[in-house]
Amino acid sequence: MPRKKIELPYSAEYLSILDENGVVDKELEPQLSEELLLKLHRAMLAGRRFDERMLNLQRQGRIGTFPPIKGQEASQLGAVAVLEPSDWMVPAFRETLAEIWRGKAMENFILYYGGYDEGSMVEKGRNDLPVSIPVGSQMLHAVGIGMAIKYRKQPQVAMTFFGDGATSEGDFHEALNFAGVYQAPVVFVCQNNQWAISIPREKQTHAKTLAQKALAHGLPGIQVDGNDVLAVYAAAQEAVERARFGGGPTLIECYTYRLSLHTTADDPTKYREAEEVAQWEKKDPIIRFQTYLQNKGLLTPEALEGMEEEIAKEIQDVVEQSEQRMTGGEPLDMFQHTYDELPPSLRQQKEEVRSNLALAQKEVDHD
Amino acid sequence: MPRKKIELPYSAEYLSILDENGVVDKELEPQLSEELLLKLHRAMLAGRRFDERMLNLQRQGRIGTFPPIKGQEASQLGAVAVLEPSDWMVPAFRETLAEIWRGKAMENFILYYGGYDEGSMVEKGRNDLPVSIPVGSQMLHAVGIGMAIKYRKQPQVAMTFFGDGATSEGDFHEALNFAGVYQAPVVFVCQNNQWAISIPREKQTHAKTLAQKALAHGLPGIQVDGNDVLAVYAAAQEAVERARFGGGPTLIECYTYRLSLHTTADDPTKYREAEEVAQWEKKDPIIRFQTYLQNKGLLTPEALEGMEEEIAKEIQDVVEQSEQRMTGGEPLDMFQHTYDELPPSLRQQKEEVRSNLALAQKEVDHD
Amino acid sequence: MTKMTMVQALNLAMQQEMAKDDRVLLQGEDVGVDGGVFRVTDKLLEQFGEERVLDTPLAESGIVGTAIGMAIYGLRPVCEIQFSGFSYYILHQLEAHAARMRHRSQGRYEVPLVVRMPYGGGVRALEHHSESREAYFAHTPGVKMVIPSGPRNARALLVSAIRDPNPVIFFEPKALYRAFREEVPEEEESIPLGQPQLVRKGKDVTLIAYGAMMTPTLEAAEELLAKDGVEAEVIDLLTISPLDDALIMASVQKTGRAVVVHEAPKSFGPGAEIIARLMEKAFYYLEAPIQRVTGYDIIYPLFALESAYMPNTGRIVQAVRETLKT
Amino acid sequence: MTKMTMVQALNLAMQQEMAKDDRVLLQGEDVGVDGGVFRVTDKLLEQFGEERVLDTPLAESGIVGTAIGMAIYGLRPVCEIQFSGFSYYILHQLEAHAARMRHRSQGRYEVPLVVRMPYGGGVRALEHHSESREAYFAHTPGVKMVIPSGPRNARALLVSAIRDPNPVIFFEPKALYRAFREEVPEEEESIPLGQPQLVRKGKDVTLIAYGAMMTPTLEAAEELLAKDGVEAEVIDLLTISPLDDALIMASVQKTGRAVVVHEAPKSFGPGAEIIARLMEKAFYYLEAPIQRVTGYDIIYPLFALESAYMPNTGRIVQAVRETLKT
Ligand SMILES: Cc1ncc(C[n+]2csc(CCOP(=O)(O)OP(=O)(O)O)c2C)c(N)n1
Ligand SMILES: Cc1ncc(C[n+]2csc(CCOP(=O)(O)OP(=O)(O)O)c2C)c(N)n1
Ligand SMILES: [Mg+2]
Ligand SMILES: [Mg+2]
Repeated sequence: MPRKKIELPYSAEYLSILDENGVVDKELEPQLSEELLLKLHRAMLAGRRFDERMLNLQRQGRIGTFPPIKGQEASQLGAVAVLEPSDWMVPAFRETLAEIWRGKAMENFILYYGGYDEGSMVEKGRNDLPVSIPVGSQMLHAVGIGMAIKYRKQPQVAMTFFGDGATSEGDFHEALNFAGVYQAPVVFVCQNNQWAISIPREKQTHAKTLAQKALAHGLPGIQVDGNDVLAVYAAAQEAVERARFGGGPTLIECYTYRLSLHTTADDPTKYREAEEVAQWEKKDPIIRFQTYLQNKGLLTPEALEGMEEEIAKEIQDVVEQSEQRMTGGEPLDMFQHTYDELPPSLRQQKEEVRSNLALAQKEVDHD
Repeated sequence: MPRKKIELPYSAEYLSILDENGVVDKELEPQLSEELLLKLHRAMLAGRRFDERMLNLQRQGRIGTFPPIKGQEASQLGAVAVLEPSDWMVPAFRETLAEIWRGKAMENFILYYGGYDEGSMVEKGRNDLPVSIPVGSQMLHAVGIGMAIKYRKQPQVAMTFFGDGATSEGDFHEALNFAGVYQAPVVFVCQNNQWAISIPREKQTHAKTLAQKALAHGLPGIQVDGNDVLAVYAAAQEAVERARFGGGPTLIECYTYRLSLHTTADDPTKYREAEEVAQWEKKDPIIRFQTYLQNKGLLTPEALEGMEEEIAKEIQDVVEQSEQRMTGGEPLDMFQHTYDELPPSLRQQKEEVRSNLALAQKEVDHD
Repeated sequence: MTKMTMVQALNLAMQQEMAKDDRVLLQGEDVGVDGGVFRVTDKLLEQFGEERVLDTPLAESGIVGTAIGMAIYGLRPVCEIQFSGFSYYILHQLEAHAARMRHRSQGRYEVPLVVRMPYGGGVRALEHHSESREAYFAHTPGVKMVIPSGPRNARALLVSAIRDPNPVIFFEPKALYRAFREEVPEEEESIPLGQPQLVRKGKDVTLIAYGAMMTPTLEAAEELLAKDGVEAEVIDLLTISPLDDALIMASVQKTGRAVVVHEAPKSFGPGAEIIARLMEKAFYYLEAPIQRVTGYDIIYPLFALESAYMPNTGRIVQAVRETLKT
Repeated sequence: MTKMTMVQALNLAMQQEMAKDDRVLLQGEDVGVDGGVFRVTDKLLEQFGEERVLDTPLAESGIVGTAIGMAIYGLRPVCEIQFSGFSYYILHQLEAHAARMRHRSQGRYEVPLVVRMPYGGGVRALEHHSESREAYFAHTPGVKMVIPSGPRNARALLVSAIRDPNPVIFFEPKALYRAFREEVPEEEESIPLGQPQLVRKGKDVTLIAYGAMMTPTLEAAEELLAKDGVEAEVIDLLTISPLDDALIMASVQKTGRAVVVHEAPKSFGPGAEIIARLMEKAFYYLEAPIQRVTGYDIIYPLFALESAYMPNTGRIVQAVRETLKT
């Protein structure tokens, strides 16, 4: 049946700058200072090593369940690196490196995944939200922050992270729709790592790309090679600028891969082929970036070696310091922070715990 | 920044066949039997008159709050008319005419809006769900029915109705996404009547059309002139065929207008101009269809007059019959249908009501 | 003082708080141009503009989810959910984030959010428009659950809710929106959250209720005095949760008898908690089992039968007579 | 009979029901290829294929909303929500539709839906993975709320839940998934919903619990007998709602004392309803106030402190000694 095609203001697009062999597209290469390039590299390397060490700690039973980031270093760092400290960052739960870049202490990750609430504390001055575990729920907070920024006429933006699976939650669409209606300064960064636990991207949605989901809300959407830190940086920079100067929200789909486990409770051999992982190992974001830096003469094998030692030592210190703090915790502390002040009913419950503890102590002394 | 455009398998389209002056596009005119054309016309007329009578009843306090359909007759009838009796229909709460076409007795509307639960009873044989008041929530049920149809390999389809406001609810997107992933035989019919109570379509979403929301889920989306019963019918027929023969779901946006109140509790003068309404009065779906039928020599002023009288009488009878049934209701009936059988706790509660009633009766007798 | 309906009193509370604190803003479906379907936010758009009175898209989770972000940023959003029957769409945002952000951030962020909504029956409404499910929110740590019972305390409690640094669910008894007027002072007035009020003194039995149920409860107290010479003490909870039971205990330790009244379904409803508290703290003072006069554990019927569902004066009087039998 | 963990027993229930009733199908996140994150649906995809074991997109409301449609069509969907901490996303579909469709259609449609989910603490989990909010569902008319306490009754109750014509929320105590094994008969076995069970006879006090709390409760009964010579009667609710209180009444009318145990936050929790029922029906038999041993009204702490949050044998024994003081 013949009919009119509706012209849309936006279409979904794709961007790649640094290919998997480290070859850069001169046309598109962003002009970043040597200092920034090296800083990005060191951060990714440290992120990778910290991730490996956390996995060891978990395997040794020294911390609980945690979600590794291996393979997604560029995908999150390229985006967050564009932000000003005064901007806001709203992570999901797999943005460990992005949070470290923003200033969260490695020590706090060990505390948090070691079972200590103190670990999710957000220091004054760092405008980030703590991790958000309910999938798809946090993007609305970023939109609300963006709306508040607009109301206060501040030159800030809010950047939020979420996975491919999160795009199936209704809240994801409500967030894009609110952001569009109020033209809030928000950048939506989807970490499409191809898997939502055992569900592959193709089973998550019939859509060809996740970037095109922006079209439902009249927003620009772009898909970038998430293992290419330069492409992620360039796309994020454009989106952040647009948001900062009143151009409204953008959806960025970082096309990457989760090389490791969903969490330490997960067994990927149940649902994916080693072959697929091997293919993606070749696209490692850190290796290709090292090639790029070496070709630019910014990185030597020796420098790299030194850097590795430095990072190893840094992480070792962090582990020791945090474990010194993991001394079991103070039971009565659990009554903190549910309300600003303890209501009478909670004061009574706290007293009950206090006396139970005393009693238990007495019995121990008895035996 | 130069980058690759992503080619999408679908784009949103627009369709109109019968313009507001009743002039038909010969190219696109669907070949419908005279009988069907006349049946559609009579149904729309009866729907309009019944709506007017319901409004009177409400104004006279003879029934409670109800949502008028004036102006949306073609928009809902054109779609539902394509269905087989064995197909499923999942309405929102403003599909009165679609429900009547499917076989729901007018009497039941009066009972329902008169406060009697019996009114929402669904007779055996009619594969429709009762009205759904929580906005945006019912489309998922249609998708589940579609998934069940596919599982049972039945030649059925599920058609669901919802408004422009409903497209902002997360559940709308979850429904489209599930329908896409499972390629369920579902037709999504959006009644874009330009208003969600006081919220105009432009404030509901930054998207240019609602049809394009299908693109987020990799589905075809089409916008049709909802006041053109032929266009709605043609689009629905194509979508229903596609769904029935394994082609998957479609989103149809019927571009129409709510000429009357949101509900009888609403005062549109608070939020919209009489001028806007006047403009849309000119696009009345019934008048243009009557012109079309007259030009085809299928309808004469005399025939129309007779039809009006017939309808008036039919409605009068319905009102009288239903009011005879509205005798206050039997309190103990409220314990029916919460569970298949009364659990002990509810048996006790029912007994309590029984004795309270007896007691109250005693006191009345006393005084 | 002018005589106001609850709708006007709630409007006054928001108008005054917005006028003196630019962190306060409103959002919800139809709260702007339309002034809310019950007109509770009428004229506030005209006075404060689109930046502070936001007509939102139709998405409850979106309304509360974005409000959480605003609150974290430092604003004080007041959201309206059009009917409490649609509040279930927000439970995940409320439980997972509004209630937990203070704890999760270890005190760095707080969520001073108010979510207002009309609740309850008795207005010949459509399905989903008459329910009372305050128990869902009362059982959610980190949230405060408040329900006023008249124009004056509605205004004073909403003021406190807006100023409270914790998320507050504010149920408005829609049956009382225009049921009666009360003197409401122009000048600022607030009632601290978390404090039930003694609204009628008595020595024979304690009646505990809140919201729209205060009306039949107070009528019952009158009737009991007139017909039975029974002096009922009446307590209005005002804040359902966190529940401060001190006043209830003091009263029942004196009267030895109590009846709890609410519209919500009986089982696992708010009345159960009050009885459990009395069991724990006033057991030795009880002279008769405490009675519950409540809604039933069924789907709320359409309005032809709602009077049979709703607790009324007769049922309350009856229950009191029961407790006095022994 | 073979000894099975609760995970295996639940798997057996679904496997057998699916084998003999092609209306039964499963859907949820990771229930297929992965066999569920706790492996409760392991191997069912291999046996029944993608048509009957659906790995869904990540959307809880979508899972339950589509399942409602399937159930109306005549299927018997069994949904898995990965953790009860994410069940709040489904409350609107559950309350507004699953629970009401029978009533709304005046008996034409029913929604024989089961929504399974692991609940509760004690497994050193992340935030949102340890909560117990059965009270939300217990207070929702039209829904049944079921919680097993061991492999054998888990299997037998899930069978009944799948066959039940009403929507059933089925909470699985994740702490017990692999905690111990029980003999579970190969041949079909079911326990009717709505019937609490007497699991230990005694004359001095009645302990009422369910789910994972049965373990410390039974331990406490042992300890009380050993150390204090107290004979505790123990009741396992199994079905939280609709609550049949007959067995509880009979027991407490005999013992005159009771302690209720649950992980859920204390206030407005399930224990309150049990106490309210006892107040109404066993008041004159009570010799001491009924005690609650429960979780607290706070955000569930990360695992370094969860043992301080969770009710344990010591707290239960302590509470019983309290009730026996008088
Ligand atoms: C609302 C909700 N449902 C289910 C879960 C359990 N869960 C945790 S992570 C996850 C998969 C998330 O996939 P994706 O969004 O792609 O993020 P990724 O894990 O790949 O980083 C699931 C199902 C959850 N945390 N929240
Ligand atoms: C979830 C939910 N939120 C709010 C409401 C109150 N309400 C009833 S109809 C309506 C507007 C619906 O607009 P639309 O979807 O365009 O349908 P229309 O009324 O125009 O037919 C609203 C907000 C509701 N019924 N359900
Ligand atoms: Mg993923
Ligand atoms: Mg509309």
